[in-house]
Formats: sequence, C-alpha cells, structure tokens
Amino acid sequence: MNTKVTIAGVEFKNPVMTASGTFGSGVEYGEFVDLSRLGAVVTKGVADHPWEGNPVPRVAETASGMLNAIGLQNPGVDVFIERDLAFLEGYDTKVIVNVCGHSEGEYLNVVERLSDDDRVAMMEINVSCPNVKEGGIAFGTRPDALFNITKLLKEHSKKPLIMKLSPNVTDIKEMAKSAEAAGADAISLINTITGMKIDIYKRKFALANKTGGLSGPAIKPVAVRMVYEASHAVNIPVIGMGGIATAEDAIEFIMAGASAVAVGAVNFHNPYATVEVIEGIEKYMRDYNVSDIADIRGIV
Amino acid sequence: MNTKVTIAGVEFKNPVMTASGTFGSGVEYGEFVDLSRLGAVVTKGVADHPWEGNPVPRVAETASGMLNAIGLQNPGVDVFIERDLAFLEGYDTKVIVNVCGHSEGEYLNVVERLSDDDRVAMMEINVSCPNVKEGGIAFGTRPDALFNITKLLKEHSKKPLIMKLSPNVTDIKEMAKSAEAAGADAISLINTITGMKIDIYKRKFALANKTGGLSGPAIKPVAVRMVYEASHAVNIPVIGMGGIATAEDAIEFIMAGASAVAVGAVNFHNPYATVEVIEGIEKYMRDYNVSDIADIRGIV
Amino acid sequence: MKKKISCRVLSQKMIAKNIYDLKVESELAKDAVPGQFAGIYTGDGSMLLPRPISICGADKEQGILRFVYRIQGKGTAFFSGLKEGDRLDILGPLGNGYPIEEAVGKRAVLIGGGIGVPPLLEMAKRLSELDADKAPSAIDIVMGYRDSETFLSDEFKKYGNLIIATDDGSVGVHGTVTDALKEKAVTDGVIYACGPMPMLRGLASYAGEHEMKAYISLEEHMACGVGACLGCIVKTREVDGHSHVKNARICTDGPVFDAEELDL
Amino acid sequence: MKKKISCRVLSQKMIAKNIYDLKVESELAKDAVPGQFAGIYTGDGSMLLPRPISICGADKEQGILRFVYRIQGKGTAFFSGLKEGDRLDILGPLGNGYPIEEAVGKRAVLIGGGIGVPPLLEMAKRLSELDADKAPSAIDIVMGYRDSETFLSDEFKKYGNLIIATDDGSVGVHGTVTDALKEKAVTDGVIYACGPMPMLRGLASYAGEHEMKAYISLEEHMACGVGACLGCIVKTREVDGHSHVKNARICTDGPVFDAEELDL
Ligand SMILES: Cc1cc2nc3c(=O)[nH]c(=O)nc-3n(C[C@H](O)[C@H](O)[C@H](O)COP(=O)(O)OP(=O)(O)OC[C@H]3O[C@@H](n4cnc5c(N)ncnc54)[C@H](O)[C@@H]3O)c2cc1C
Ligand SMILES: Cc1cc2nc3c(=O)[nH]c(=O)nc-3n(C[C@H](O)[C@H](O)[C@H](O)COP(=O)(O)OP(=O)(O)OC[C@H]3O[C@@H](n4cnc5c(N)ncnc54)[C@H](O)[C@@H]3O)c2cc1C
Ligand SMILES: Cc1cc2nc3c(=O)[nH]c(=O)nc-3n(C[C@H](O)[C@H](O)[C@H](O)COP(=O)(O)O)c2cc1C
Ligand SMILES: Cc1cc2nc3c(=O)[nH]c(=O)nc-3n(C[C@H](O)[C@H](O)[C@H](O)COP(=O)(O)O)c2cc1C
Ligand code: FES
Ligand code: FES
Repeated sequence: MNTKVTIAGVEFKNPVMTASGTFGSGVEYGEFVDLSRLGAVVTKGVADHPWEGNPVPRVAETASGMLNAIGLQNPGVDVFIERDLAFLEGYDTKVIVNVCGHSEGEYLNVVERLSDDDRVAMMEINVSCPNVKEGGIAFGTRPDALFNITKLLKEHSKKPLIMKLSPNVTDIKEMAKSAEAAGADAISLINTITGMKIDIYKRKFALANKTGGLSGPAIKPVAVRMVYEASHAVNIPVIGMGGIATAEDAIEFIMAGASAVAVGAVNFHNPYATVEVIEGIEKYMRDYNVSDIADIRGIV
Repeated sequence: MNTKVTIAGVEFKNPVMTASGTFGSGVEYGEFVDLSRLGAVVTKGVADHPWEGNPVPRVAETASGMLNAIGLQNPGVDVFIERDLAFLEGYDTKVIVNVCGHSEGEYLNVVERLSDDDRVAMMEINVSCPNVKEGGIAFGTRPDALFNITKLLKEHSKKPLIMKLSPNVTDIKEMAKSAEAAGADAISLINTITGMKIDIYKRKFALANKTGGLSGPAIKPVAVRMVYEASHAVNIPVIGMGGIATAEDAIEFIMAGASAVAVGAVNFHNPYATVEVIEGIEKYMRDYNVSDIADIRGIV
Repeated sequence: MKKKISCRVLSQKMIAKNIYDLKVESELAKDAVPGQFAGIYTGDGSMLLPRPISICGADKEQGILRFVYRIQGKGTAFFSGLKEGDRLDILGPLGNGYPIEEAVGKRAVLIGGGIGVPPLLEMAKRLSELDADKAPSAIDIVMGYRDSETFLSDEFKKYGNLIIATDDGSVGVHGTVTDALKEKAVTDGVIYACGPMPMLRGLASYAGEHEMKAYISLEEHMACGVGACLGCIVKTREVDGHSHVKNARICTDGPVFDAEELDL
Repeated sequence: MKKKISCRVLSQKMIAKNIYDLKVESELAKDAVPGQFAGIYTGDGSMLLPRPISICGADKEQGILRFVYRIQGKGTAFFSGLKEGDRLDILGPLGNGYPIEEAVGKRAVLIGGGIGVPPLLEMAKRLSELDADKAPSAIDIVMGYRDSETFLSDEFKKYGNLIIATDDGSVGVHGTVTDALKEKAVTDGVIYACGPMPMLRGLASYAGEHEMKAYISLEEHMACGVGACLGCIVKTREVDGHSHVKNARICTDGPVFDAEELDL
C-alpha cells in the first residue's frame, strides 16, 4: 500500500498536510499528534517583517464553519527561521512555508530569504489574503496579476512554488491556468470564502474587520467543486482543502483530482484530525484494495 | 409597529418572502403555514414551456446545507397561470414569479405573457441558473450580459423586475451596479453557490448533474457579505437570502442592508420557518423598540 | 394532515446487525396508512434534511409509530443512539400509501426485500384485519433477506403465508424474492412491494408476464418530502398530471406507484 | 498535558437564573489549576468551535471537573440540556492559571464579577489549603453580582472573608467590586480577578493606584484554544516574546495576565 505522493519532485510520505494558519508552526498541535506522521506541515503565513494583524474579535463561529480575520499576524521571517524552522527540523515531515506580503517586493523578500534553506521543501504563496495593498486582493482574483506575481517569484525562487488560489472568483479554471502558465509548480485551493456575520443584539459586525474568511465543513462542497474544476484545467498538481474533517472528506478531494489535501479549521474542532485522516485513508485503502493512492486520484 | 416594506411601488405586509424553488407555488407548504401571513410567495422558476429538469439524484445533503440540481423542472407558463396563479389568488399575499429561460427569447416570452396579469406583483429573473445556453451562466456572471438581458426584459415588462444575482462571481458590486444601470427595479441575492459532492464508496458524484447549487445555513455568511456589499453599491432595493433559518438570521440580512428577505432551503428542515421568522421579527421589534422595520435596515 | 411534531421515544432496540426498531409516541399515528413514510430529523444542526423512513407500524389507538431502519450513514447512526425518553422531530405522514382496496377478493402478495421489508408489516396487519367483504382472498408474504437474520419474520407469520428467500440460502428459498415467487408459483393477485430497485424492476416484469397488478414503493434522495422541491422524481411513461412532464414526485405522488405507469 | 477527551456528565443543576453548575468525570482534573479553562464541545455538528469555560472546581482525587456557566447562546443552551450519564467532549486544561505562589505571606484578594465569579472558587479553595509557609496572610473574597442571586457565595464563605457587592444593592455593598474594595479599604495584597472588561479595567487602575499586583483573567472569542490560530489576542505594552508584535494569546499566554503588562 503506497500513500506516498510526489509534488514538483518533493516526496511526501502521505498526502495529508496542515492548512496554513490553522496549525501555527506545529508546536501547539505537537502536543496532540506526532508531527512526523504528517505528509507536511504547512506553516502560518510569514512576511518579511512582523505583522500585528487585525483587532479582535478575529474569529466567529457560523453554521458548520467559522469566519476569521486574523489579518496574517506573524513574527516575521527572521524569527520564523530561527525558531519555527528550527523546531520543525526535529520531525520527519516536510515543511511548506506559506508566504504573505503587502506587495510584490515583500513576497519576494521572503521567497529569496528562504530559497537556500534546506529545511524548506516548498513555499506556498498566499495570493488570496484579503489585506494586501498594491493590487491587493487582485493578486488572487485577477488572472493577469496572478500571472505576474507567479512569474516574478518563480524567477527568484530556488524552491518549488505552490500558488494558493482564492475561491472568490467567477472562474477558478482561469486562475489555475494563469498560475500554471506563469510556471507555478503546483496550486493549492481553496483559501477562505469572504463572509460576514452581524450581531443583531449589539448591532455590530461580529468581527472587528467586518468581513472574514469562511472555512470549515460548510465550504467543503464549494472546495471540492473548485478542486475538480482546477485539476481538470491544469497539469500541475493540486493540493485540495476546505472543510476536511475526516478521511472520507480527504478522499473526496483526492477523487476530485487533488494530489494532496490539507486539514484546516477542523483542527480546532478535533486536534487529532490530521492523524485520524491519515489513518482513515490507510484504512480505506486496505478495505477497498487501493494499492496506490494515485489509483483513486481524479477517479470520478 | 410597522413591518411593511415597499419595493418598486409594491407594498408587502412584511419583509419575509419564500425563496424561489423551495416553496413550489405555495400549495405544498400551505398545509403547514397560512400563506396569507407571508410578505410574498416567490414561485418556483417558470419557463415558456415545460422543462423536464435533470436526472436524479437531484439533491444531496452537506454540512449545514444541501446541494440541488433540479434543473429548473417546471410545467411551463400556461399551466402556471391556469393552476398556480389561480391557487395563489386565494391568499392575501403578493406573488412574485420567478422566471427562467434558455435564451433571451425564452425569458422574454414568459415576461410578456405575465406582464398584464394582475395577480403578479413582480417578476424575479433568474439569471443565475446553471443550465442556460446562449451566453448561458454568462447572464449571471458577466456584467455586460446581465446588463443586456436586464435592459431587454425591462423594455418589455409592465411589471417591476427583480434581477436575481449569482454569488459565483468575483465582484458582486459590479453585477449589482450593472443590473441597476440597466433599469432593474430591485435585485435579489444570493442564488446558490456551485458545489460538488462525491460518494467515495460508489466513486461517483452524489448528484447526477455532477455539480449542484449549495444552499442552507452553511452559506449564510457569504450571503450576508454579498447583501452588504450589493446594498452599499446600488440604490435599488435588495432582497436578501441564503441560509435564513430564524428571525435572527433575517434581521442580520436586514441590518446588512436588505429591504426584504427570503426563506429557502430551511423550509425543508422546518416547514413552519417562514411564519416563525415573521413572528420572530415582530418579537424582536417589540423587545427592542423598533417601530419601523426600515429603522434597522443597513444599521451596521 | 401533514405535520412536523416533536415525539417522545418509547423504545429502541437492535433487531439484526445494524437494523433497529424504534417506537415513538406520536399523534401522527392516527392518520398514517401503510406504505406512507415520515421524515425524521436528527437533532444535529449540521444535518438539514429529514431522513425518509417508512412507517412499519402505526397504532392509531395508542398513538404509536414504529420505524425499522438500517444504519446507512450519519443520520441513521444518530437515530440508533436514541433512548427512551429522548425527543425526535418527525414530519408526516408523507406520501400516498399502498392501495389496500385493490386486493378485495384477490390474492394479496406482499413482497419486501432487505430494508424494504418493514413497510409491508403494517400492510400485512391491516389486510389481515379487514372485514370479510373488503378482505383479500389470501395473503401471501414473500420476504427477502441477505442471510438468516430474518428480522420481523415472526411478526409477518401472524398475518399470512410467509415465504422467506435468502441470498445465502440459510433460510427458505435460496435466491431472490422473484425466485421464490416462481418456485411457489404465485401467478395471480395484486403485488405490494418494497425493496431495492433491481428487485422492483424484476417484479415489474414478473407482474407484467403474469398480468398481475404491482404496486411498488420507490426510494430517492429527498429534500422537502412534501412535493415542493422536485428533488425526488421518477420517470413516468406518460406526462404526469402535476408536473406536466414525464416526472412524478416520489414523496407525494408516491412512494407507491403502479409499476405500469413508471419508466424504470 | 492538553487532551481532548470524552467525559461523563455526573450532574447538572441550575443554581441561579440561566446559571448552571455542571460536574463531569474527567482525568483532566488531575492537571488542572485554578484560572485555567477548558474548551467544551457541543455534540452538535453545526457548532465547530469549543466553548471556553473556566474551571470552577477540579477534584484531583476523584477526577471531577466542575463548570459554572451562564446560558449565552446556542452552545451553552446545549450544555444546559445535558443530563447525568450523557457524554461531553472536553479539551483541556487550557491556559496558564493564576500564579498562586505570588500571594505567599501576603493578602490574597480574590475578585469576581458576574460570570467571572466561578474560576475564583477553586482558587479560594486551593489558597485556603496551602501549608502555612506557602499560604497567604489573609484571603479576602470580593464577589460582584447583579442581584440577590449570589450563586456560589455559600461556598466562597468557607475559604475566606467574603464581601458581596450587588448592582441593585439587594445584598452586601451597593455597587461594583471596586466600590466594595474602597468601602472595605482593601489596599494591599495581590489581586486575582475575573469579570467583565470594564470591571477589570477599573481594577487595573485601582491596583495601580495602590501599588498592588493584579492578575486578571481575560475573555475573547477563540477558535483553537491552544495558541495556534491567533484568534484570541490582547494588546500588550511591550513586544510579546512569542508573537514578536504587541499581541499576546489569551488562550495560551493567558487567560491570566499581570494587568501591568497589558494595553487594555
Ligand atoms: C420513501 C422512503 C422510505 C424509506 N424507508 C426506509 C426504512 O423504512 N428503513 C430504512 O432503513 N431506510 C429507509 N429508507 C432509506 C433511508 O431514507 C436512508 O437510509 C437514510 O435517509 C439514510 O440516511 P443517513 O443519514 O443514515 O445516510 P447518509 O448517507 O449519511 O445520508 C446523506 C443524505 O442522503 C440521504 N439518503 C441516503 N440514502 C438514501 C436512500 N436510500 N433514500 C433516500 N435518501 C437517502 C439521506 O436522507 C441524507 O439526506 C427509505 C427511503 C425512502 C425514500
Ligand atoms: C477563558 C474564558 C473563560 C470563560 N469562562 C466562562 C465560565 O466559566 N462561565 C461562563 O458562563 N462563561 C465563560 N466564558 C464565556 C463563554 O465562553 C461564552 O459565554 C460561551 O462561549 C458562549 O457560547 P454560546 O454558544 O452559548 O454563545 P454564542 O453567542 O451562540 O456563541 C457563538 C460563538 O461565540 C463564542 N463566544 C460567545 N461569547 C463569548 C465570550 N464571552 N467569550 C468567548 N467566546 C464567546 C462562542 O464560544 C462561540 O464560538 C469564558 C470565556 C473565556 C474566553
Ligand atoms: C484561522 C485561520 C488562519 C488562516 N491563515 C492562513 C494563512 O496565514 N495563509 C493562508 O494561505 N491561508 C490561511 N488560512 C486558510 C486555510 O489555510 C484554508 O485555506 C482555509 O481555511 C480552508 O480550509 P479549511 O476549511 O479546512 O479551514 C487560514 C484559515 C484559518 C481558519
Ligand atoms: C431545491 C431548490 C430549488 C431552487 N430553485 C430555484 C429556482 O427555480 N429559481 C431561482 O431563482 N432560485 C432557485 N433556488 C435558489 C433559492 O431561491 C435561493 O436563492 C438559494 O437556495 C439560497 O437561499 P437558501 O440558502 O435559503 O436556500 C433553488 C434552491 C433550492 C434549494
Ligand atoms: S422531496 Fe421535495 S418534491 Fe419530493
Ligand atoms: S484561540 Fe487560537 S490562539 Fe487562542
């Protein structure tokens, strides 16, 4: 039984990763699961300098989901390298660093800084973050802007790059193709869907930021559809996420065409979710005689 | 205490309507609620001739939501007029007819056919249906196509028109503005978000149509956000829907800027939902001294 | 009249592997007829839709509804955890039910397969209780199971001539219910059936061959259960009177159909 | 060590209007210290996130956790329906807890307001049980309530000098806990507090004036409860050692903070 997957030449022991921003840099959930069991740890977005993020409230629960507007708080790439990468070195897993920035230049700073670090397997570029200036959310919602930033970063990166796509678009296929055309090694999707919640008793937005990103099981059908569409539109590997809670969910994404999957907000519901998903996939493969995980990829 | 709202000159006794396609033409839920309590009955989409719709399975449950791919099965406008409008005439509520078509011509046929019928208060144009040819889903996802069809139908309609917008777009504000610029009397949103579910044991799509429209409480945060954005982008009234289950939900949409709201998939969970929402709004108004429902519209 | 009401669980027990027998106190029992079903809601907010479950027993006097169901997924797993005293929201009674009057003076042939067995129990009971002038001339009951776990068969015995068929041959006829019909040469009367689609298709053609009427109960994924959403259609041979296309709604026009009218 | 485990409900009772007292059997009681909290999950799949509820009692020997909570919304309403024998998923123990050792030889001033009262009960108990060399010189307990429903006050009495303040003046000092502190001239010692933000702000400045240390427990909307999501921050005066910005995580770096370090 083979659960290994290879993406842009990087081999992962299994297709299960953590979704950026829902797993810190692994320390916190290391108390619950053995990080060495994971296909990869995808870290919280990191920028070239520390970001304060948004005011609180930053999170709000919704039906089978949640909204967040963390605002990409992060300690900056220097601390990240010294502390977080050093911590992750202790585990037998791959590290994918999620990168954010306010401008092309800021993204570039992080990418270049990490390009020679052996501990980094790949970088995932978050072009779907809601608070970037200079083209801003355009990076993630306009095919041409996505093409340009992908191309620029690819020119300067010695690591394979995953472009993380926003679901807040009319046509995800077009976005996926732009990323591919510009040289992306893989794409990951979906980032959160923009949402809003209002407290009718306080007559105020539930989040200080007004809007936030919707994640969790509520969005799974949208995510599966987009992963299906994107993986049929491009030839580069697709990493699927959005509401994965169980092995069934993960397999659903794989059958839709994903090469790997990530567990996100559900970690907050079940801190053991990542490893349970891995074990569940193994069980499914045993029970249904799937000898290689690749055999069920895109099977529908 | 005033719960009346006026949209394009039509007065509704309260802001609570049914969402098209989730309430038939009222007959079925008339067994559970008094239709005369409703602000309006919005009928299932009707075309100029009978449509067979899609093969089964047509519905699938998802976390706090459901997918549907009914494919706009309907008996055609003639039967609709003879049977359904005649039935609705017996109730003290407003009738909004939801209109679908495969092409501009087909929409036009229905609009013209109903234009002189006194029993019809308004028409809601479903330009977000997933299976129309000639520009197809473009009507609902491209601003220029939306503009054109809106303009055309407005030119031939003697009734006020509500353009029903699709949430499957990058920028809902732009769509709302196009509808307004072309003369729409109101907009309603959101229609369903395209989603997919896969049965990993059968290795098949859960819906015969592969994709379906996601509705129910799961999508409420997206709907509230889009209603907020749209109602701040245009000056015509906005009818909000997407996952409304309770009066709290309805008030959330009103505070986001909606003039009226519609209860959709939740009817399937609670056949009394529409009237419970109305009663809940009245209670909220009493408890919090809101003398006119308009006083809380867009209050956040 | 259809209603959604909160009902009190009276008892719940496992009667075969993954098969449960649930009784609830419910005024809906008053109006329910065999072949109808109910939409049962889980108490879990993430599950929006009711689960359609056939009425296996409806005691008018005592106001008790009985459901026998198999654990299929999340919803039925939820039901299986219910205990006496818990409450459950039920929408019903739904659908049309079997046309019991069609069997007057004729052989009533009740056929159930797998989890299609339960709805026929109340039918058997009611047929057996009819006054002589309304009663069938005979009640044959043919129930198909996977194996020796022939749940409800003891109860069926009380109401008619019970023939059991099992896939593994452990009890009764080795084979399908159609095999049993052939073996026992049941070639006249009115068929009332419920079970998986291949079985129903087989029965429809068997009935056709022998010029028997067959009333079959269908399953489809449902949303509303009351005819409003058009989620649960079956193809019909002729244009349907309600839909004006060749689709009938299983939840309202069915779940029981005259097999001849369907395009299966 | 933090764990998420399924726990058995031992008892549940209403102790004031909308205020419930819940006891569960849980091995988490072993490691829990006062001021910590737990993330309690509803069994309902539509509610993804744990509800942070302070530990009101932790009986190490018997392995019993106690929570006292107010019905606030859907989650707490769900909890209030739990009965003996039901099971509940609990993530804990979370957060840092009150620095009990800071009060050695000093006056310990425990201050709670509203639903901030419960976490101080276990603190009062543990302070009162300390060996003489580790014990505070006195234990003052100042609890603020809305009205005469002074839940838990009988228990507090056992552990120290209890002063009650009520908004409506029906019991004890008419006014806030700060009013009570002033009235009773409590001007030295270490404050351990929990309550609404305006009360905590008031206390922080009172403590500042009197050069008292104040350890206050904060609330914020949380997602993970374990420090991973950065959902629950509070502004700090200096750059925080973990975040490298002026934000500390309430769920992990707190919920108890030295008031001086915060930018409230
Ligand atoms: C008219 C009718 C009568 C039925 N009577 C019985 C009965 O008496 N006993 C019994 O055990 N089962 C019966 N079924 C099947 C029963 O409805 C499904 O097994 C049940 O809905 C599964 O729900 P779940 O949440 O456990 O499964 P899941 O697979 O988790 O359900 C997911 C969704 O699919 C729907 N679904 C899944 N399977 C079916 C199915 N076969 N038919 C319709 N919807 C389905 C569920 O209702 C739910 O909305 C009947 C179905 C119909 C249509
Ligand atoms: C560290 C900590 C300790 C707490 N201790 C107690 C306690 O001992 N007793 C008690 O009654 N309450 C306590 N609370 C408050 C309690 O967490 C909320 O009342 C509860 O989460 C409300 O959940 P709900 O589903 O009933 O309300 P809803 O309003 O329906 O909740 C919706 C969402 O908002 C969150 N939320 C709502 N209010 C709060 C709040 N005040 N703080 C954090 N999240 C909130 C919920 O967790 C949920 O995710 C504590 C909060 C924190 C942060
Ligand atoms: C609290 C939180 C923080 C997140 N932070 C990031 C981030 O820093 N970078 C990023 O690319 N995505 C971020 N995401 C998006 C997730 O990685 C993921 O794409 C999304 O949540 C959908 O998956 P899920 O439904 O499983 O959570 C964040 C999501 C959440 C809930
Ligand atoms: C079964 C079903 C059928 C629908 N049919 C139509 C339709 O005919 N025309 C239309 O404009 N919208 C249709 N819709 C969309 C709803 O009117 C509504 O916009 C959407 O479901 C979001 O609201 P909800 O989450 O409250 O259901 C349908 C939705 C469902 C669930
Ligand atoms: S389930 Fe809605 S029409 Fe049958
Ligand atoms: S709740 Fe996630 S960091 Fe505190």
